[in-house]
Amino acid sequence: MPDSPAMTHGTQELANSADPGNAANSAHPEHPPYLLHHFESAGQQADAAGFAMWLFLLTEVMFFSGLFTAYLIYRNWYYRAFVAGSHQLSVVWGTTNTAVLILSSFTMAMAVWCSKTGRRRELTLCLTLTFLLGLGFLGIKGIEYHEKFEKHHVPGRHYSLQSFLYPDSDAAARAAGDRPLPLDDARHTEVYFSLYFLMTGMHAAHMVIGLCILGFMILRARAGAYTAGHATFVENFGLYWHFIDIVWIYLFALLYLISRH
Amino acid sequence: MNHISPVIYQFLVKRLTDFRLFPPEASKIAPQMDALFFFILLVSLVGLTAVVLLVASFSILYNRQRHPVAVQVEGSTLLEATWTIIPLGLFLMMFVWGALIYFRVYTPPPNAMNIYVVGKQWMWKVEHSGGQHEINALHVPTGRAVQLTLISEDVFHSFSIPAFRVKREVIPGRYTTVWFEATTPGTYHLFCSQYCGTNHSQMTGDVLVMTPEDYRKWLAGSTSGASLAQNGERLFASLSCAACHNARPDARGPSLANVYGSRLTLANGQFITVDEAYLRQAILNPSQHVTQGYAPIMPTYQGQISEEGVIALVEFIKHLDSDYRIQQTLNTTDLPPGSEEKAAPAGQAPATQGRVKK
Amino acid sequence: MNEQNEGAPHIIGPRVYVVILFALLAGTALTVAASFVDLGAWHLTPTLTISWNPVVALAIATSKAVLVVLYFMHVRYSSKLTWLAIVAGIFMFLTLILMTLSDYVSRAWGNW
Amino acid sequence: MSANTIISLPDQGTAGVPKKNYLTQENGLLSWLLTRDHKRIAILYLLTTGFFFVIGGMAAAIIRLELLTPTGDLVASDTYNKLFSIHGIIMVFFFLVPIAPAVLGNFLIPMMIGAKDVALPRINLLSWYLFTIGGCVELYMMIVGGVDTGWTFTTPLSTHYVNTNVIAAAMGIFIAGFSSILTGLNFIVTIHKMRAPGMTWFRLPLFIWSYYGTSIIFVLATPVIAITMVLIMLERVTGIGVFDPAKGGDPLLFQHLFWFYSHPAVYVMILPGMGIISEVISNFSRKRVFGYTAVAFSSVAIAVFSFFVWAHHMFIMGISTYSALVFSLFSMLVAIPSAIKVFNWSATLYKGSITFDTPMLYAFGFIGLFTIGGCTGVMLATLGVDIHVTETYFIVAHFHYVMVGGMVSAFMAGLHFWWPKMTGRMYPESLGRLAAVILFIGFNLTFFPQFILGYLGMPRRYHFYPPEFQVLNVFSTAGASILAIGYLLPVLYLIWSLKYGAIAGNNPWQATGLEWQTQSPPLTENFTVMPVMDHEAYDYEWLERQTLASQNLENQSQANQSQVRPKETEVPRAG
Repeated sequence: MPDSPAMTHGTQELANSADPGNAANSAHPEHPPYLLHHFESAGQQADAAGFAMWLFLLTEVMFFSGLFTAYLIYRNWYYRAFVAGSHQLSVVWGTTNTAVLILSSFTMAMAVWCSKTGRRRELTLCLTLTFLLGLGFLGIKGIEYHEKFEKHHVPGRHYSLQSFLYPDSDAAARAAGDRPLPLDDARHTEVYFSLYFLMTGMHAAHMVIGLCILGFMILRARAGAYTAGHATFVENFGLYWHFIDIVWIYLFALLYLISRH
Repeated sequence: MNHISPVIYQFLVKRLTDFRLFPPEASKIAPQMDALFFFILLVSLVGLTAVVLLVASFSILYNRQRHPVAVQVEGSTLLEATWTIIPLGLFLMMFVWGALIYFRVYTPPPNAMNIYVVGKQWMWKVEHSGGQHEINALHVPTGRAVQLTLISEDVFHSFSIPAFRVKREVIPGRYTTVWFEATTPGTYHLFCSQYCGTNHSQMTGDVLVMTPEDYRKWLAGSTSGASLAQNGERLFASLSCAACHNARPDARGPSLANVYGSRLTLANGQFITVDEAYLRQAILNPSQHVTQGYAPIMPTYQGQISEEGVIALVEFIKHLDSDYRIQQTLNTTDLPPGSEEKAAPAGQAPATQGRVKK
Repeated sequence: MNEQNEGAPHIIGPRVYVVILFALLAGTALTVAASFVDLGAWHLTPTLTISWNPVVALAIATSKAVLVVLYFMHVRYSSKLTWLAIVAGIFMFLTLILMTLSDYVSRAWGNW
Repeated sequence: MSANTIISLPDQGTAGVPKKNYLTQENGLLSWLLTRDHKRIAILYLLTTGFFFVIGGMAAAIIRLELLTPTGDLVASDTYNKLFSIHGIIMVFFFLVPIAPAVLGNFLIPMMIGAKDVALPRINLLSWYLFTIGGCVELYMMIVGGVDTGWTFTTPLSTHYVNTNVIAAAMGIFIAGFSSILTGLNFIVTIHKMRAPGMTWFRLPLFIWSYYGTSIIFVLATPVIAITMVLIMLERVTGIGVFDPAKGGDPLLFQHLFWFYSHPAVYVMILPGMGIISEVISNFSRKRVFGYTAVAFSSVAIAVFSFFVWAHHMFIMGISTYSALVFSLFSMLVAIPSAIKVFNWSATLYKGSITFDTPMLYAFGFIGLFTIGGCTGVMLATLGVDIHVTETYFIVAHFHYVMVGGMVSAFMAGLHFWWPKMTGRMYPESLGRLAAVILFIGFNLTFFPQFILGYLGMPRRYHFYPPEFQVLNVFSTAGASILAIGYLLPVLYLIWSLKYGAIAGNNPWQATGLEWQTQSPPLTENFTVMPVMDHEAYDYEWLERQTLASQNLENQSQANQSQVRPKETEVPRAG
């Protein structure tokens, strides 16, 4: 979880700008309790927080773009290795996970709506559902990782070429109708799995951070923090969550579905 | 003087004698590159002088004592356009000029003699096609285009000869090339200019430029017995390459005679021109480069042959001009030593085929 | 200058969200289905072939992403500044990828 | 609300620095460590970057001493390599990148646009902590043995061939990278959302424009170095093969990703300097910057174009020659906005009323050094010449001219210019001028010989070198010792001035920026009354009118004490 410090705190700030506890203690009607001292109006504050979140997502795009560049180059160089590597992934798990993440995105969008319309109980429900779906996603990811670990498909010293040199010995490769790869091609599957673990790992790290914040949000939502007319934090977290969803949509297409025909 | 201070004495006498401000121009490209450099230098000096003159004269004319109240001037589109377009024009000129030289330096002429350079931490290994090996030294003749084919065994290095104004990164896993034509006999510096680890600064050597006469003598005197191509032939035989690349009608691999320089159709329908880089890739990553009509059955030789071995093989295949020679290797797994013509003028591409053919 | 869209916050209702959810799920099904069909390739030049499968997969992924951005992330009703940020992001993303690829594509050493 | 509510006169007569200001508002270490005040955070940054500058500078001093002789007499090769690696890493990531944005930007951006603080003050503090943590990781790296990859971390050297603390070094850069990202993000949001009424985009000081460009680079480029550092760390730890040629990876991909950040980062190191110079030149020639719009747009143009030129660091590295063409062309184009700026600064002096205070001398130094740095940059961007001069001392001289000659001169100009605002006290003027001259001379003596060395072919990062290069190296080392005095002197007199400097007053330079229309040092909230911008930037006539009006009113009100002052003429004074 390399970018966790910035991530958590980064979103924390946006959280705190919505945090009534830290706000200026002004009783003036034009000064809602959540308005920080240096802003002129709540609108300005929400605008600034929203824009900051978008800029943060911009940096996230650039963060992933390095990996996508690497992916694109090596996929073109080592296409056969990438195909064989992707055949080791389970489309069923992948599709399930995509659906799970899309559903969680939906519940998150609903949560934002609940927050904006002041429905506290529904908000808590939506956030909890999002949390559970996110956990489910990570669980499935864990199962997939475990499988790779068992088959020695984790790049590094224990990496095994068995499934690619002798596809008949491997159920997944047999099912996909793989033919044995020559040694040099088979070696390049390690590049595929490096990228697979990097990209899904970075994505999972973002999920974990998101789940931590979600847990915190559920507690605060139960206390009614986000249904009192100030939905900025839920909204901004929603942006983050949807961004994770979008990254996965691409990862799914690029890593799982390289060539199934 | 010596008794005053040995350090100062040494500094003054020894260092100042070989003190220079400009490197020697010892290759054909050097004056061309210097011309461009001086052009940019001139433009820069004019620009710098203009700026300095403007700043200085305004500072004198409009200082507070002389000019107590500033006159507000908003700006001028005409002036902005002037100092956008003039630099733009100059920069484009430099760009085109520079690009021409760049392409010249990195596009070897077809008749260049080839010398292989292998970089490793922290030495240069030079291989002439006549089989002459050198460490941290490079002998080249004047008046001949010399192409260097460079590869690294470990990390990035950079092969730099300041007197020739050429430099090329030496990369692991890939051939890079650079060429020059030396003009002035002498000894010049050879540097590794890409930081490559602890003894980076000792990865240096000498480039010895000789007259063609001297060079021929040197070649004759320092050959190691077998030419690169002959070493390659031996490797070719011992690796049993000819088991498949035997040019028979039922061969499992394509015939390699005259393959160098030809245009191949690959299994994926792409075309490729066979050069040293391709040959190297085809040995180490064969399944990436399967020739059309053949199955991807060739094993990879990565980790089995050293870079020098690959160079020898490449050199052998390069100079292979008949199927006969390959079939010979099926019978002779080893060559009788001393049977080859020593001191064959290395790099003369057409002539070397004769060498291989005996 | 401060783009404030607080005056009339456009709240997208659950109905839209449900529609988008099903569109996304349908897109997922479609992209999986498409990957099991060989869609052929387009031989542009002897050295350049574009196979349709990844193109279709990326097109579907992109339309899914666009739906998420426009509706789940409310960008359809957001200020110009948000649009600008997104465009800048996509632009730099493509700059990194395309300009790096410009090197790899035109390298003459045969891996492409 | 009229604008003259925010005007106050230089009150040289009143003795003492205002009692109530951001420095004295709260006391105690905790009030500093938990502050959200952008000005205090700027001071924190000043202290930390200053600390790292000392470390980097000491490494440089040993390197220069070592290079006095052509053989390695002073330190072993291994140590030498660690020294220049540490010098590079510290100076680039922990001094040059944060110095101008994080110190002067943090201090000035909110005040210049008339805001009470940056948009996200807590994030601002967080980014200082991330920076400090990153710096501590680097310190740890140095203590446990250093790193010898150079600041460029060339693969596969850094991933497979050295056994020094690459992971710690990369981790420090990774963490500090997030500090840059958050700072840039904060500035962009602040500039977009926090401007005072009337502060339209084209009334912004040019300082803000150049910091806006800087922030764009921070936000868009830094994440790429973050992921690259992650890849380096993972490649070392787990042995994945993304950059390892032995496993089929391409080490040039690392170069692409690394320079995608590190080239724009070079503009992070010069753009803020350009903003500072615009302010200083305008102020000390009492003139609006010539061609405001052109200078403003050239800042953004530099920021945008800087993303299309990165592969000019790789011309000889075996990238495609055709691709090199594209990158060279863009590199030529990025030089144009810089040329525009230099000419506009020169033209600003025309018909001005110029004084030669310390900041102005530094600014002149900047123009000269930056022009040399820029011209040699064009040589490096030219494909043919680059082959010969890249990877030599020529390039070392070039980027020191831009980054040290340019940026540090600019930073010194800015530090002197805003020192009265930051501390309420003036620095000693004559010493200041002396230091500026020493810096300029010392700098040229140090780095000009390196151009010649480079053209002679002396490669960079050489511990041993052929003896014929010794003379020039001796010159360079001699210059470095003068340069060291040029750095040391300001440190001494600036510290001295904290206690003994003359009282500055609100606006000692009679400058027009909003930051000068409040007390010095400012209050925590910057302004007592929300400022309104009703004039263009650098409108010195406006300032004169205001001064005159206030003086008249003051005289009037002194004449009839009994009369109640009209509300608009209230002068916010120190509490």
